[in-house]
Amino acid sequence: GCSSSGGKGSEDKAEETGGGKANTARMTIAMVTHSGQGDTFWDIVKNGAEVAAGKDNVKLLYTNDDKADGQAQLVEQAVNQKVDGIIVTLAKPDAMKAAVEKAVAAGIPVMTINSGSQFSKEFGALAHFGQEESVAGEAVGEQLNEDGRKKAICLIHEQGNVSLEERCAGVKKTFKGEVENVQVEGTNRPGVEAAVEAKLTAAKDTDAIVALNADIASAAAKAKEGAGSEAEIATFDLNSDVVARLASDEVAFAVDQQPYLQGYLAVDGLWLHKQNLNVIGGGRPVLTGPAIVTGDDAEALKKFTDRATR
Amino acid sequence: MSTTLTKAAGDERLVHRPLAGRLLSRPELGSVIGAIAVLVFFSATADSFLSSMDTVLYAASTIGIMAVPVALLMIGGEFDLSAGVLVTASALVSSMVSYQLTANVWTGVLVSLLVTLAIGFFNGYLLVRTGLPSFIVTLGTFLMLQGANVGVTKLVDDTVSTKSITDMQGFSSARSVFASTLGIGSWDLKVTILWWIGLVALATWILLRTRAGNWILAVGGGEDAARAVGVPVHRTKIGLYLGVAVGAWISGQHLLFSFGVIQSGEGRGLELHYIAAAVIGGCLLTGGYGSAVGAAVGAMIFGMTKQGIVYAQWDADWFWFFLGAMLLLATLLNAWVRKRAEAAK
Amino acid sequence: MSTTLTKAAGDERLVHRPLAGRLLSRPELGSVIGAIAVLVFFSATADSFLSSMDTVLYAASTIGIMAVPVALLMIGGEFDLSAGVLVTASALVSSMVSYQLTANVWTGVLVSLLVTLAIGFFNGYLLVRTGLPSFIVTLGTFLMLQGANVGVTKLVDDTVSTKSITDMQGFSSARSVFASTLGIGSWDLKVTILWWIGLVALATWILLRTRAGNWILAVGGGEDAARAVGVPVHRTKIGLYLGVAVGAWISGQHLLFSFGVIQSGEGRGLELHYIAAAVIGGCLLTGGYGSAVGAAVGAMIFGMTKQGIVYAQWDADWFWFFLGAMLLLATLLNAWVRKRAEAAK
Amino acid sequence: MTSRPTPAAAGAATAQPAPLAELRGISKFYGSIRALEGVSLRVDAGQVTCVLGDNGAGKSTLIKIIAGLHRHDAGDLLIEGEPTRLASPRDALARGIATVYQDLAVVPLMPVWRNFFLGSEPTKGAGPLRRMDVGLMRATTHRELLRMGIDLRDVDQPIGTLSGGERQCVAIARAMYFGAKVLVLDEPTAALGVKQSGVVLKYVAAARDAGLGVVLITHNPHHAYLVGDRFVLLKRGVMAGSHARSEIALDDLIRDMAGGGELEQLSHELERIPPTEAPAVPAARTEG
Amino acid sequence: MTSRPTPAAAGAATAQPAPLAELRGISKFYGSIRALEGVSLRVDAGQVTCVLGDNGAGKSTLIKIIAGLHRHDAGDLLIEGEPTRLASPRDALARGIATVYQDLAVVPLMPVWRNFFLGSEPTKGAGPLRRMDVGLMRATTHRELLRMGIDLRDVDQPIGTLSGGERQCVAIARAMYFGAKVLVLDEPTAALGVKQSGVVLKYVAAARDAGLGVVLITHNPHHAYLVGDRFVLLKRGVMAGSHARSEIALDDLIRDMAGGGELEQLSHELERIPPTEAPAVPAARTEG
Ligand SMILES: Nc1ncnc2c1ncn2[C@@H]1O[C@H](COP(=O)(O)OP(=O)(O)OP(=O)(O)O)[C@@H](O)[C@H]1O
Ligand SMILES: Nc1ncnc2c1ncn2[C@@H]1O[C@H](COP(=O)(O)OP(=O)(O)OP(=O)(O)O)[C@@H](O)[C@H]1O
Ligand SMILES: [Mg+2]
Ligand SMILES: [Mg+2]
Repeated sequence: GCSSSGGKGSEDKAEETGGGKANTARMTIAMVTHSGQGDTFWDIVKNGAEVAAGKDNVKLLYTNDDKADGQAQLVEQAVNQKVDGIIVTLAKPDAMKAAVEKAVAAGIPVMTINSGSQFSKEFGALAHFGQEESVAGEAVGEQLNEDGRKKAICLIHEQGNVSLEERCAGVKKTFKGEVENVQVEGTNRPGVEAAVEAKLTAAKDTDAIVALNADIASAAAKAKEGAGSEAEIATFDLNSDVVARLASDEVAFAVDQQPYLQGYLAVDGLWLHKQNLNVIGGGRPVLTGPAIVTGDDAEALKKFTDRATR
Repeated sequence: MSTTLTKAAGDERLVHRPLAGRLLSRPELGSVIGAIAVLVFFSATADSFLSSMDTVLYAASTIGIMAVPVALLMIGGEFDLSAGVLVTASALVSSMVSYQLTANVWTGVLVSLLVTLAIGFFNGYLLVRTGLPSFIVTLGTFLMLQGANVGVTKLVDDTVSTKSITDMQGFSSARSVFASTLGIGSWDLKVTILWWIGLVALATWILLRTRAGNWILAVGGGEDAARAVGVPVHRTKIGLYLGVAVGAWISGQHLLFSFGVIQSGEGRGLELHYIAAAVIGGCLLTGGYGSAVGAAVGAMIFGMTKQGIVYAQWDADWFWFFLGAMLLLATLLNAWVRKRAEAAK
Repeated sequence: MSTTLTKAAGDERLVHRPLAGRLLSRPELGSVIGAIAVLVFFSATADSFLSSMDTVLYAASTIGIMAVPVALLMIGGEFDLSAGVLVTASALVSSMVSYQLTANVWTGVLVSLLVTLAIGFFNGYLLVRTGLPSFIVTLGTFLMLQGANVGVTKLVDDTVSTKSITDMQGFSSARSVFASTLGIGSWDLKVTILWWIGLVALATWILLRTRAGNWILAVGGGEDAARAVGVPVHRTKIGLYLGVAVGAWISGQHLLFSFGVIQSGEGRGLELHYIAAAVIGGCLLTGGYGSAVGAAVGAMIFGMTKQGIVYAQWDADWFWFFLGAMLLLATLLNAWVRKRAEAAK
Repeated sequence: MTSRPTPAAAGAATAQPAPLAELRGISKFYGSIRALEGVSLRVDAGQVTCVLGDNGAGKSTLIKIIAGLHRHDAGDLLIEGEPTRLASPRDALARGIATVYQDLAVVPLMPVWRNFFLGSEPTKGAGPLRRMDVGLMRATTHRELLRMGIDLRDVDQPIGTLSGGERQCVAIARAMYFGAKVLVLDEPTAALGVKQSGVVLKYVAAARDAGLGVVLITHNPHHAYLVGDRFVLLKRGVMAGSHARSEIALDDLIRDMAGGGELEQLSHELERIPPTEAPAVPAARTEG
Repeated sequence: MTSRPTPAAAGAATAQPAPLAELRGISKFYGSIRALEGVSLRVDAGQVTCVLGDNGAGKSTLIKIIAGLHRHDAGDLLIEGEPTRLASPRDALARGIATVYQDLAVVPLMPVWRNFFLGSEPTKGAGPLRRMDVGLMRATTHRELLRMGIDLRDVDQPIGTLSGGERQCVAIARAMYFGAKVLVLDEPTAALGVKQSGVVLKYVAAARDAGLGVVLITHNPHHAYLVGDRFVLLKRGVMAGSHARSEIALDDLIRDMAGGGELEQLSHELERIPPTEAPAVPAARTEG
């Protein structure tokens, strides 16, 4: 039978983004990230890059590897493929150094995105679009102070991931209360839910939960319900579920670093550089965040999160 | 079960052996010792551990629902690396079908059952047709599914996670079947625990009391010998993969109906947990020996340890270290107790 | 190697069999067919594939250095789930020792060798002492190492990655040993390729020509029979784990000296790639059969496929799907060719 | 079933009913190894066909073809007169051919009773409650083994912990119990004690008398001569002779089995050594 | 090595030199199963000790204790007069005890020549170049098997693809080749053809004559009587007798092996059936 509610039938027909298309010569740009498989955040980055690529008549080669040596190899492969520009993330700067320098030496313009702004210039990249993980973390800490919270837990969903550790470290730095890290398994949401529920039961005085991505935030919200805790939930990044939960106040606020912009601007930046030798930001890092999103913004954002552009 | 027949009781070649010793020689009951040790340990070190047994049981059940069919498969001598991502695939299918067709979610649930069974059949059929080792066949499907989960979701839903179906027709009835919570006393028991117990009972029945069970033990313990006496080896193996598919379907539906949204990259790595639970519970990796109850106890040990470490509030950086050490200790203890029991009797 | 002895050549019970057929029946040469197919396929579909063979070889060598000892271990009938994180552990130890003691990095490299060997010994010793299956023992060390890697790094260095040691004494000489690049024509060959070839040659020599090799084949193919005729089963197994440790040490040092910094959370999941390379190359998961060259060819197939998909510019969302499908096809092709060869001979 | 001759008919008539199973010019290769070439054999109802031959002559290969375990590469396999290709042992079992293999007998980790009934488990109950009749299975296993002189302590013992001969007895008792039309036995008495061997030979005789066709492989010419009606000799994969019982004497059979004339000398030599030597030292060989 | 008696000494002197190996009141339990209780046995140089008994009597268990594969639970094991606990088969081999097991013979996937030398591989070269002497190993394997009447096509064949008897011959040839002081053979001739059995018995006689102590397990009383000097009878795990060759006749031995008087009848019955029946139908049993 048919569902009378929800589903595709209830979707607004989203208006097509992008109108015209540049008539400049076709160029090929490789984008190499340290994303894992099927990650919402990186999907948004990629969407931004694709829209810019479509507009600028660019062929975009997106690849990703969450292991340092794998990502470095991908950059070298891009160099071998003689692309016209490379966009790379610097989450593991030391590991990427040699590969990026090789690209620069080969005369390929490089843009860096996401974290690692302090290394961008040193490695010879043209520009950097992103947000420092620790800065974003600090923003969360400050917001929690404002909300009068005393004890927070920070959910690390991938052990040993530098960016996640930096986010928690940032929270710790500005938050006046106590912060404790909790390891959860990012690929196992029932497991996340059970672990967070356990932590909330064991440490009853916890009054804030910091999730480091949107999917973990949903699991944390369920765990909070299960444990009957009053803790407020803060999260990094957005998805439709988090936006819905923002609207219903289940999630207090989210830190958005506007990943769409990182992808979009990097591609556009390379195009501009080729066409006009422009450098966005004049060589200094361009920050795309952190922006704090609360329930008030939720209504307006819903449409975009559904399309995976916010 | 393990009483001897008729006159054998008076056989001078049989040394008397107390009940405890006999019980301990059963694969599942041996591992119970390990489970009890973990339980006692965490009850003593973690305050809220005992009172939060409902969460612990929930964590155990989400592993256990898959550990049971995976254990049967292992007893049948095969391996399934694709089990973890199959759960995600199953959830994705029902979510996408329901959403895209704007149909009652039960339609999606049924289509998902068919698709999941088809993937299980593909695994089994490829295995018996090609004679390749199951490790390589299911590694192939594991990688393919991992890619297809993301690729298809992007293709269909434009994002890497599915659209929410919480507001669709049938959702609440499906949720009550796959993801409801039953309040019993101060405990909030998840319905997955019932599914789990049901699966354990069913698998035990199959293994101990049906012809299929006899065949499973035989193809795992000696495939050539089994074939030689007329056991339908191929059908048995395909059946085992279908069993894993059913488990994945239940787990997948639980995932979908407890969260409403599915992340397409989830599930990777969980296959190892299922296999580990089965092995901790006494299943032989090489096949031919093990039990469903054992797998359930293994899942219980796994679940208790994972939760217990959090309740005990040990340093999170060392979480995996403690988990590994506890699992090893529990299994060692169990092996040691069994050896003692054998020697003492 | 596979010529028959003296008068057997004229035996009326032997059908004449052409060289090609005989070659194909060797475990490693069968899988070469699969490798050639992958090579031809990507040379045709991906422009820069052939001209970038150096990168492809590099990718294959990083898997291959571990795949070879892991293959020996598998031939010896055991499993190592901790191989992936052991690589990281090995790199972490030398980095931290050098940095914290402000010593010549070679000190760190040596200490790391000892520590890595100690962990390998721990695996092997626990296995033979307790009689637990290697799956559960190495799952334990896998989890423990995974936790300890991060835990210790955070304890010592305060972050989850180590401090850079690129400016320390001995770094450049160590780099030239473990991570240098040799320009040959237009190709930049990484030194890991040499290490890889060396390990394959060494492992082949051990397996085919030494007593230890005979024992490895025997403990994997029939542990009880081997013990009964006096093979030192325990020593052999411990030795195999030490071999894996040596491989992990080389890989770990390469990782460290090519980047100067180590991410403590990496390495998980790679053990599966090593095992897969060995299995694709014809090693039996149940032990007793396989070859080091086969494992190398398996690593080559793995490396070529991973790189080829990128060069062919296929959609990254479907990366894992293509990888799985290609691996499966290559192994199927190889199995099929072998069957044909057997039947036609 | 229709044309199956009764033992009486088989004994009385010289007109040939279709044999229960027949091999015509069978060849079998393992890769480049020729195991059998052009071997023919017929299994008649109420007759025991003995297959004799040296080690590696191809006897087991031959019976594996009748049992459906291997496919032959050339020649014809006829079952009750019809040319057939057996797809699997299950197929052969369904046509009433029960086999005791030389080295594929049992699943070591499984209890004795499960092994005994493996592949032909009796059930009770119906629908979802259909289950193995465990009581019957245990009782039958214990009884049938007792009849062969094996008094099991516990039918729940994993069969791998039985002694070699006990294990062999389980395989034989199983085949006897399920044997329908053709009984194929590959060296059944090799691991058995004197008493158990006697029981097995009695069983073979009884099966023959009940009208079954029996194929018996053995290295013991005395055993073969005791129950055999026809003796087929294999040598290095080809047929070296086929004799009815009436055409051959025990001594000739022994000589044939030992590889012919050139070997007679060896066996004589051996038979002589101990007797001549024994008297020389026995005085010294008193008990300590 | 020092006190090892030469065959001549063993034969000539009534003064007892320490036996090569001796079991005194040995017991062995597998979990709750009693396999042996209070069994004694001595292995003297230049003598063949036969262990006889029904299936499941505990014969294999007994020799596994001598071979170092199992540890006994009670009693003493003496090697050359010294009380010993063998840690492993390797230990036993180092003391010159070579064994052919009933069911633990070989590693199926390994080539024949690797199996033959497994655990005692000859090497050449020194230091890092020390390697197995593959040429010698292959040649020796082929030659030794040929001497037993097994003409292998290819010593590179995985041993699992050999026939049952061929496999057994490899195990026997290996033990014979390496046998140092004590040779333990568990049903060596069970799977062998007439010719190969003859060869093995000749080998046993030769080993005895060379001053080795031999323990032979067999179900064939003829074989046992041909070479045995002393017969130890086991019954359901306990000793049922121990006789020097001079004290027992072949017929008594057969009766003892078949389980004593109450069984005589059965064996008679069987021996009678075919002869009486055979003449009744032979005319009908002409060749087809
Ligand atoms: N590992 C084991 N666990 C339990 N019981 C065992 C084990 N091995 C042997 N047995 C039992 O011990 C008894 C003696 O076995 P053993 O193999 O020594 O007999 P055997 O005299 O060699 O018989 P056969 O002539 O059939 O080879 C048997 O009844 C057997 O069931
Ligand atoms: N799977 C196989 N692959 C290759 N060769 C084989 C295989 N099985 C058997 N052979 C060979 O075929 C020949 C016949 O073997 P088979 O087992 O039929 O002999 P057999 O007559 O039963 O001998 P035995 O009396 O020793 O049991 C042997 O020489 C053996 O080496
Ligand atoms: Mg045979
Ligand atoms: Mg025995």
